[in-house]
Amino acid sequence: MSYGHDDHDHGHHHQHSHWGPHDWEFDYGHGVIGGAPHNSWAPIMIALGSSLFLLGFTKVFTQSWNDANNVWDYAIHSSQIGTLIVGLAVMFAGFFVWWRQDWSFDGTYEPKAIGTPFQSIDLRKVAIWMFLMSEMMVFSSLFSTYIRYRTGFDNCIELFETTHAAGGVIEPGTACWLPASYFIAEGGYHQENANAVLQFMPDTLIPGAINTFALIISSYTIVLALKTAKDTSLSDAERNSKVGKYLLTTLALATLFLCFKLIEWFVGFEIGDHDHPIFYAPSLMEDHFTIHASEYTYCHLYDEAAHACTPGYDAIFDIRMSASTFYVTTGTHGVHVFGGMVALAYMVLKAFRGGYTPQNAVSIEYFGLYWHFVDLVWVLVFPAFYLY
Amino acid sequence: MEAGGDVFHMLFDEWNFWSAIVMIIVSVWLFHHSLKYRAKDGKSMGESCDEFIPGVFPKENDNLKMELTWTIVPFILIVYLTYIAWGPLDEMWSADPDAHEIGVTANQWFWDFDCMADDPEDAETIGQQNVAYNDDGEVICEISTIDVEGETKPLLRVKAEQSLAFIMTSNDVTHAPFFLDWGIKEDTQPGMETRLYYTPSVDEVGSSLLMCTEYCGKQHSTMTAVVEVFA
Amino acid sequence: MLSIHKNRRIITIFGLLLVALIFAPSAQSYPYGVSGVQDAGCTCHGQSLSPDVVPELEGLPIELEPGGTYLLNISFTGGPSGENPEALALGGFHLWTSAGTLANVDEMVKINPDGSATHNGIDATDTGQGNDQTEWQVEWTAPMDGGAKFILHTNSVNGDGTSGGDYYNRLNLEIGPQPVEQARGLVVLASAIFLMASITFGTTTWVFYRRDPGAFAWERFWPFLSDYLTSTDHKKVGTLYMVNGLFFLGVGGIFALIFRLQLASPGNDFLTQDEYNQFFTMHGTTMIFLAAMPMIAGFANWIVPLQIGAPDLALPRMNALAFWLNPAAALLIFTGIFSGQGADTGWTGYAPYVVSNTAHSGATLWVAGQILLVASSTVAGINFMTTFCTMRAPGMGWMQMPLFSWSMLIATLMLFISIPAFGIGLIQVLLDRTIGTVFYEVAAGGDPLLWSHLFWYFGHPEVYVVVLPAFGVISEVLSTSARRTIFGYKSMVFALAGIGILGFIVYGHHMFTSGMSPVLRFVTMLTTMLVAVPTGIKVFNWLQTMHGGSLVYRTHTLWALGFLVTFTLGGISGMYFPAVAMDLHLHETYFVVAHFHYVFVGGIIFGLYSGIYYWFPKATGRMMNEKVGVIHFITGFISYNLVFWPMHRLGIQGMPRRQHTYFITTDEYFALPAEAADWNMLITIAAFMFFASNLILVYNMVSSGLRGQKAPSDPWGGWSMEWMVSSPPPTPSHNPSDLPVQQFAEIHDEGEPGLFGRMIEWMMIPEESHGGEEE
Amino acid sequence: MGEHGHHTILGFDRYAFNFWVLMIFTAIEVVAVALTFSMKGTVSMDVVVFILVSVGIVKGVGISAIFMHLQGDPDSRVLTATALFPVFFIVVMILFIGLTHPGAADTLPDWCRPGFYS
Repeated sequence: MSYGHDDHDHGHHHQHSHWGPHDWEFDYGHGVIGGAPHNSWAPIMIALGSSLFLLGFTKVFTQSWNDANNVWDYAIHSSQIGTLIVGLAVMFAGFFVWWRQDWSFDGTYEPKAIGTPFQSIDLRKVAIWMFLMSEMMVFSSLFSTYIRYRTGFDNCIELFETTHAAGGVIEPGTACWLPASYFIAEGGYHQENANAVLQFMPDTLIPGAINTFALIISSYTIVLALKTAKDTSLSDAERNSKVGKYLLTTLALATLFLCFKLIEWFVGFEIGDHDHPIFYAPSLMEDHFTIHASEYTYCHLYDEAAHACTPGYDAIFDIRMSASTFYVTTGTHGVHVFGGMVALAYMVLKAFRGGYTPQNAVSIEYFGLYWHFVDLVWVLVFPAFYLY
Repeated sequence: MEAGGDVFHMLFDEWNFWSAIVMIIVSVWLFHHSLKYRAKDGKSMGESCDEFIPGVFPKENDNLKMELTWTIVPFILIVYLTYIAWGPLDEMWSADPDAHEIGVTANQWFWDFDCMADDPEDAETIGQQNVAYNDDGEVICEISTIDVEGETKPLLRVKAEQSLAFIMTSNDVTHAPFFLDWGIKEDTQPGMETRLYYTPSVDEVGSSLLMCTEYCGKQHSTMTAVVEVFA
Repeated sequence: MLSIHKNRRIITIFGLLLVALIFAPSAQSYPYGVSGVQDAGCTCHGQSLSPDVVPELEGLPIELEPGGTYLLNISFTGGPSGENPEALALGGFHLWTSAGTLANVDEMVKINPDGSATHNGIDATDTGQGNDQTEWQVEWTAPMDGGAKFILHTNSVNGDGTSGGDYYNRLNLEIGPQPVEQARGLVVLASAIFLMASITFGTTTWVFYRRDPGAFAWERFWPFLSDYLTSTDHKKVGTLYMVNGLFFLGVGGIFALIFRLQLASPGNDFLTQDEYNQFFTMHGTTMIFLAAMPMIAGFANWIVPLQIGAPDLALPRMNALAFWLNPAAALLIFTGIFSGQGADTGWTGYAPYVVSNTAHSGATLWVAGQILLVASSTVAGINFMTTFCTMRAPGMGWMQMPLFSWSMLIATLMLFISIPAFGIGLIQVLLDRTIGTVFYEVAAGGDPLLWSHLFWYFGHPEVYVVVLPAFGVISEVLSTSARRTIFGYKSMVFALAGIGILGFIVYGHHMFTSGMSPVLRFVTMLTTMLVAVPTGIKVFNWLQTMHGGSLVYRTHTLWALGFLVTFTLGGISGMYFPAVAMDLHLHETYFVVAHFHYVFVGGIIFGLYSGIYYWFPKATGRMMNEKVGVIHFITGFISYNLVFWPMHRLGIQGMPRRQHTYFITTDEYFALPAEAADWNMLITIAAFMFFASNLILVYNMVSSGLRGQKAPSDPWGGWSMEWMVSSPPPTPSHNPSDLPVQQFAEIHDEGEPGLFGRMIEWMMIPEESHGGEEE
Repeated sequence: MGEHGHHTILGFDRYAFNFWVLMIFTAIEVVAVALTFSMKGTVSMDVVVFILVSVGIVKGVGISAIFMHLQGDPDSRVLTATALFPVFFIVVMILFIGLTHPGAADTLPDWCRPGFYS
């Protein structure tokens, strides 16, 4: 209830379009340009959109309690997808408004820090670093959960070996930790028929490795995009196209990363016909490494001839915990890659439209910081989840 | 009977004493300063007031000696109090090898005690009746039922002077038995075993209500039992 | 001005969204809820109730004999049942009784967990399972005293295996003396919140009208409102935060009043256990997340840019996004409360209860709502940290920032570092409850302590985040009222930093009895003892500030002195918990409730009230009414202490918290002494008085906001930069082209910086020359 | 930041150098693990863990120092300080939450007990 007199008609004097210019170029008249409020529908749309999205998410995945065998029945009620789609639509409309207002920004008024210690550093660069500090805490929480559970559980393979050696019987459904690296780095129990060119490496590890290389190359192309954007020796047209192309390669590599990850999870890779494939990496779903795998039949010794597990060398384990931590941690990283892709799409458009002049190149650096951070997280997640 | 065991009351009196001292110091200091340095007519400036001008960082007003004193003195008090609080930890957390184990299993909204009789044939396992004896044949732990506000609840009877080790777990969610008269409680975590060691003394003879003190759902408040210490 | 052309586009967008929402099939509403269907509780196959289905319930006596058992025959006639010869099923029934117990005599009937009886047909195609007949038998034992109410639903099924074409009807029966019809807790809550919403909307319209009644026109109301909905100005967003915070303070207060009625006397049954559990959960969540944090964000938004000489916050639109995520989250947090299925997990939402099937279904959306709050706090954190680090006025070094800004800086830093842990815990619970991950599924090896750790890693810094701004307000108010610089500015800043660091390593004291590893219990016992020292330094510095000053008694000074008394009491009662031996008795009792209400209400709410009275003239340009303010203080302070001081005594006597009823000593067992019932009655009465006294503040703000006398730009004679600009401040607050330069009353030449100073210099001052050494 | 002077390492352009370092180390990592699993039992897991950890640290320092301009820029020192600020809180989180699973330690070590000293 601000009771001041209704300050002067809040019209924007010379503003050419409702959607721009950027926040920070607000003309108070008599030549004073500065950062000032500029009404935007984006915040309220993004907020309501995310609220509707979460409402929709919980409706789609409502689970019911199965009284008979005392367990949750997980179901996907795809009929309830309506609210979720509306939520995403409103949220995306909010982002659209947000970026439309940023579209015309050409770096003329890049705010700089006033006070020490960040003297004359770009203000939005400090903002990105604050955001990365918060992201560090997000991923360290995920890692703490992973370390706590991994050190708390005993490894399924060792458990099987010790009880088998001692002649004991493993009670079906015991909870133990079967790391994702058993399926990926070791290729699971049917490793023999993976006749990769490299012989010593199972096919299942190759998509993960390609993903890691893809992210590193995309980090490099972002750096090159930044260098070319700052390169004053190039002509505008040439620079726009080169920066655009570098950003496009980064976007392509990021899409490749996400596609490989989703294929690795759900679909699986198979080249050549089924019985003697040239390249065969079954998906984790196919290997039954899922968050609902409470009765996973682990096969310690696979009898190649009989195409079955040698009797007495199999056990039924509950490996849902290792699956949950794997999917949630790599999934959160995947969401961050997806977020980067959405921003990259906007930047590619802006680059080809000539938005990134040497004066405005610094906003590529802001995205570069975020992207290198996402790559840095993958540098830690990849060995922890895929290789160990 | 009084809520809280002797360890609690020993510490509680100590804490009350020091809290009273700190509160007296603060109150006297507060009322003296807020009354003595009152602005007489709301406008006059005291002799050592500072001139405030908007936008001008005022003169410094600190005295290192005083600030050091009210950092060091509370620190010393804290160290002393920590030392006292450290004492009872030993007997609270050390497992007494010849303590008699009593199993406490919490379920959603009822308690399930088990006297873990030393040799099984002694324990007549007819319904709730579960008794344990010590070496010279005296009953040291017995379970039966009692009526609490219209509902039948389990009654755990233990012998005074008998050192007890409660082995606690839960079948569904977190609960926590609160032995009101002994002043101790510990959560029963599902999938985990937590322990409580206590030896009821002779003057704790009598029965007290055991309540659930970790929120566990709908009937969290009526999930009670009665613990009776007999001579 | 938004032209009509643009208006139409926005109206079409929102119209489209509403239509889409209507078509999106809405959540299936649970049978029990505000509409009183709770007693019937049957989602019958048929959608339509038809009079030609006639349910009958025979076997009830005329004269009810307490405790007697009766054999009841349930049957129905009419409807499509029996017409089609090879019907798979003929019908079903659902019988609910308000008292006594139902038991089945044959396996054609089954008893549900809530005591009601239904036919034993698993699904429609099941034959010989109790749903292929039209009469059933059930045994009912009468209660020992009072009568009972029966609600019978019978469903006549055409047996085609689908739910179409079936009809049902309902029969109400009463026997014996009926208890007087009570107002149901949910109905009271719904009407109270509806009242609060209409008051807020009514006040907004009335304020808009009173601003200049002459120019009042409904078309100009939308631009006034849309200016706020789309505003990114830190002052308007600050006002939105304050309105949001005060509104939810009222709603949280209503939750408290309703369950205080329930606790007024032992064995009370004004609220059912389910309703009580929902109310104390919603009271906690609303008060901390939707009342205290938004009010603090409101102060931060209003005062921080003005105090550090910045035109606005670093990222204005992110600022608005951070605010709008709060009401969006409130929508989700409150879903389910009216359907009787709101979250009932306590504000801490301990696993595995929060992921168990016995928890209410509303808990999923309650968790989803809190994830939005985590997003809002992260965005606000980024915004404020950047503003503090980069946009301080020229000449204002770190050690020249006013103490309110310092407290906001440390509070934002703590919130911003600790909240991702809470966010990850919430996401784990949300995924456990929706797609079926097993983070807290005990059967799959889930560890309930992981949630406690993640929650309290955030929880304890959170309570410091909420109390530090109140410290900042008190430092400003006491220094200006006593007309003396704050005593020991440097030690105050280092005390804030000390609280900031220690706040992260003490959270274990919430989990002393939870089976956490003993090493951690021992470590956190030591660090929790230590955390009292910095807070003690601050309290002593405040007291010494008044030395030699000339204390000007205004309402904000009264509230500040009130704060000193209550917060010190709260801090001292908090020191009882680090001693683990004492914590084993005091944990989860009303002593804990007393402690944190003394620190929350006595600390934060009193501090924020002092801030409201102190900065209201600056924000609105109108002085507040001092007389009404003093009345508000006196009634508030007295009723506050009456409510929360007796809780210490109840806690020592062992009254557990979060319990629907409490037990008084009888001759069979020792429990709470008889006096506990009287203390609880006193607490309930005083709680109503405290709620009323808060309404005085609302009246004072609204009336003096419109008719208060004009306020000068520096009404109280403060020194910090917000008193340099006019009140209400212009937009942008400080002109970006000539920002105010920080002056100094006394120039003390900084000697050659010592080792520590040189290290800070090396790190903090960017190297000018680019020819940096080759690596 | 088209600064001159120190944007080369060992003669190569620093970004290209860093890029190739990252590529090579990732290859080492993947090959090491693949070899260990395919020749079961010959190489113990601790060697693999050691390789993974050391390669991870090298790659992490490489990315943050060079790609994220935390080294060699006028503002890099204060940004390094900002980047390293949460390390204290991360260490506290890893110690308090990561390494204290229920079975880890269920009794207080003797030197923590008053009985030990009296």
